[in-house]
Amino acid sequence: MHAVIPYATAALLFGLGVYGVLRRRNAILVLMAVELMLNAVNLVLVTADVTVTAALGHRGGVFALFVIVLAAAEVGVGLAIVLQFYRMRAAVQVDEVALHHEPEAR
Amino acid sequence: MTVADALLLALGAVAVGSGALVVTSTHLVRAGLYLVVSLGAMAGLYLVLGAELVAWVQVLVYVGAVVVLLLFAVMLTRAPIGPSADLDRPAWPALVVGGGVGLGLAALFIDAFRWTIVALPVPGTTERMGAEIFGTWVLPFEVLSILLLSALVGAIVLSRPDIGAPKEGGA
Amino acid sequence: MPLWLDLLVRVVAVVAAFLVLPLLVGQAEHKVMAHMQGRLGPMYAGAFHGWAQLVADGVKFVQKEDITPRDADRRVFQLAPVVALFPYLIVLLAIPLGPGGLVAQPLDVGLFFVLAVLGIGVVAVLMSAWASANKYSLLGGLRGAAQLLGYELPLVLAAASVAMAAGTLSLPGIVEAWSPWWLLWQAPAALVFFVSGLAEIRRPPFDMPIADSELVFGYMTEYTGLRFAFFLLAEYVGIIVIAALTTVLFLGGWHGPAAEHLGWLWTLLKVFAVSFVIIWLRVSYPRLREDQLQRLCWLVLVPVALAQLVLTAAVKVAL
Amino acid sequence: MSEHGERSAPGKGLVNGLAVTLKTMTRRSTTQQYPDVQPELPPRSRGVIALLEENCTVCMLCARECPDWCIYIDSHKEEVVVPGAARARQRNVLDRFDIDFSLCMYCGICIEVCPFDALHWSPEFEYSELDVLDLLHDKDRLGAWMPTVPPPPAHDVLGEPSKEEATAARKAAGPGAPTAARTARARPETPEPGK
Repeated sequence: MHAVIPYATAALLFGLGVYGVLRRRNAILVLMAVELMLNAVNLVLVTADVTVTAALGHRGGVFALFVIVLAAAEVGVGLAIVLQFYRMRAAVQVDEVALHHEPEAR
Repeated sequence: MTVADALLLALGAVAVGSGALVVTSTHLVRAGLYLVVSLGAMAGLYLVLGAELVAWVQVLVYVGAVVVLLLFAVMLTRAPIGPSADLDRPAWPALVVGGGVGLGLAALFIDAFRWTIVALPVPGTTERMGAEIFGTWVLPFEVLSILLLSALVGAIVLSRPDIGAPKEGGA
Repeated sequence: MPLWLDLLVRVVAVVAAFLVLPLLVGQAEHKVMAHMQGRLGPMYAGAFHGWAQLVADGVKFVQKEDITPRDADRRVFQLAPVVALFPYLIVLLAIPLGPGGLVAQPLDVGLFFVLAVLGIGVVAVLMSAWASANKYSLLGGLRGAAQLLGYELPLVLAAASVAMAAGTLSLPGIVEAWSPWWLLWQAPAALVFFVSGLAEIRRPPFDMPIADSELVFGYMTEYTGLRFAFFLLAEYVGIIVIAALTTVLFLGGWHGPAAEHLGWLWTLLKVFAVSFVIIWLRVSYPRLREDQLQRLCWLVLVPVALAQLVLTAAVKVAL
Repeated sequence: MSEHGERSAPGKGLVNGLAVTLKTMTRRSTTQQYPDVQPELPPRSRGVIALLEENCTVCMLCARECPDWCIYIDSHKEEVVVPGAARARQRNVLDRFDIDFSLCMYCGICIEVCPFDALHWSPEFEYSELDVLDLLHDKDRLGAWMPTVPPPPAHDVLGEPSKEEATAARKAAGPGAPTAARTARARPETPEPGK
């Protein structure tokens, strides 16, 4: 097996994730792009499990599991925030979030 | 070029291709569905790489729960059928940064590994991983469960309808 | 036996089971439901007591026009029934039929695999719901997704209990480790698993997502012909899968007199018995309201499953 | 399962529900296999209305009483010369007697009011048509139903006798006889002063 294939895949996916985070305005789409990045990292971890076993033991898979769990938690909280924001402002565009105090937007 | 290589290439292509569609599609829900495909292909990659447990956890948590939550949220907010015009910001900065990061990392990895050929692990990594989690990593595991619990509580608190609702509308 | 022949036999066996068992269950449902309501059910198709009714239904579905609504997202709409059907087909691979490796694909993490793949079904629900461009579909789909996500938790917890008791995630391994007194010990888990399994396949009384008196037919409203038949088939394969999983996890799979030779028969018998109970419940109980449905999940099933986990752990440590 | 209300044993209702369906399953089903097996209809089933043309005197009572006016009658008068009589007698001859079964609501009033028993209930019910106009049965078709009319069921032994019977009995007994109800049939349980 050529180790470079999964690594390159992971790198490209990470790049796509970065692109998505910067490009998208819709908060949920931003979250999706974040998921892509997290998965790219997972792929690196799992591949490292196979390719650099000597240095790593079998910790890559364990870390990947942890990352998945963290991602689940992140999505749960993130979506709760997005939905709450949508309920307040009826919008999910990240660049419309007013960071300064707004006197009653509605 | 072995069978494993071919599988990795094919699945990687699927993952990257649908990943690209996730970040470029103008259809909100379709972006989520492409994410399913991408994550599924990645589960396939994990399987080829011998990490069964991670693969099935990926399917269970990501495809079964995370993406569903995302789709759910998309449908609860605003999901027209057909393309939406206002999804994207100007592409240039994102393209430069994203492309730079992706290609740069890829170049780094390719340079590091070249044509190294690695033997695939024997099946049955699940047992090793279990031993690993409940041996060396048991404390982080417990901390993680507490984190999950707090995330759960946080999500519930955040999505309580009586917080932040307009005063006159009630809950 | 050469590898490819072995593989072919296994695949053919699974596909055959996939095609035949749902028909049997469907026909049984027709007749059992009819007799429980004081009717006769289908009597004409085929010579004897309407045995060919489902074949006739299949022919009818094939002949019907395949309609895609104009405003629908065509590709997603057309893909959804396949996505609904696919996980169940995959799951059948891992279900052991008898002792001595009578299983299409023995897996170390079989239980995990089964639960993971079953979770994919919810994507199909959301796909069909959204792509139909119909508000009833969307409502039904959102209900369905909420229900599936909610009930997956007690399902997994109950399965975790029995996996803990057996000390393995492999399905044949669980059956090996099973002994009759587990019927008592794991009874709450069995109940929780069965009930949340029912909810997972959206059978009455948990058919809120397709509540026909308020949502037309939920996320299946816009489907016709073969695609609709796929959804129906998915439901019946779902019955088989849930019944088989309940059998394997809690009812001891192939255990029974002369298990060495007749193991597969015991498994099938138990699967059909559980399927009968599923049909029976459909006839007996009214549909749960959405809030009752969620309350049952979070306030009854999840706590019971957690308590069962504690009990299992306690017994396991005590032994 | 989550809400038992104030019932005594939790889950009792659930078990009862299961018991009901299971019990029903073991019983014979009530479905009749109609086209294969003809149903056993009770006497006086209201299937179709049959006409005994000879009895009809064109009195028009049925047509007038019909709530939705679905009986159409045409007739003409004919002179019948009776030998020996002073003059020819007039007689109504039926030209047309139609019942429109697309309007009929099977109330049976026409049959009740017919003074000469020209109309009868027949239990035949298989006369659906592809065209609603064909549901207008003329007098031949109505007459054709006549052989399907079953004989009237026997009187209830304990029931009150019909008016005709009672009158006939009173006449036979002569004046001063007890009331009709007592004489028509023997009633063992009531003491009968007349005998």
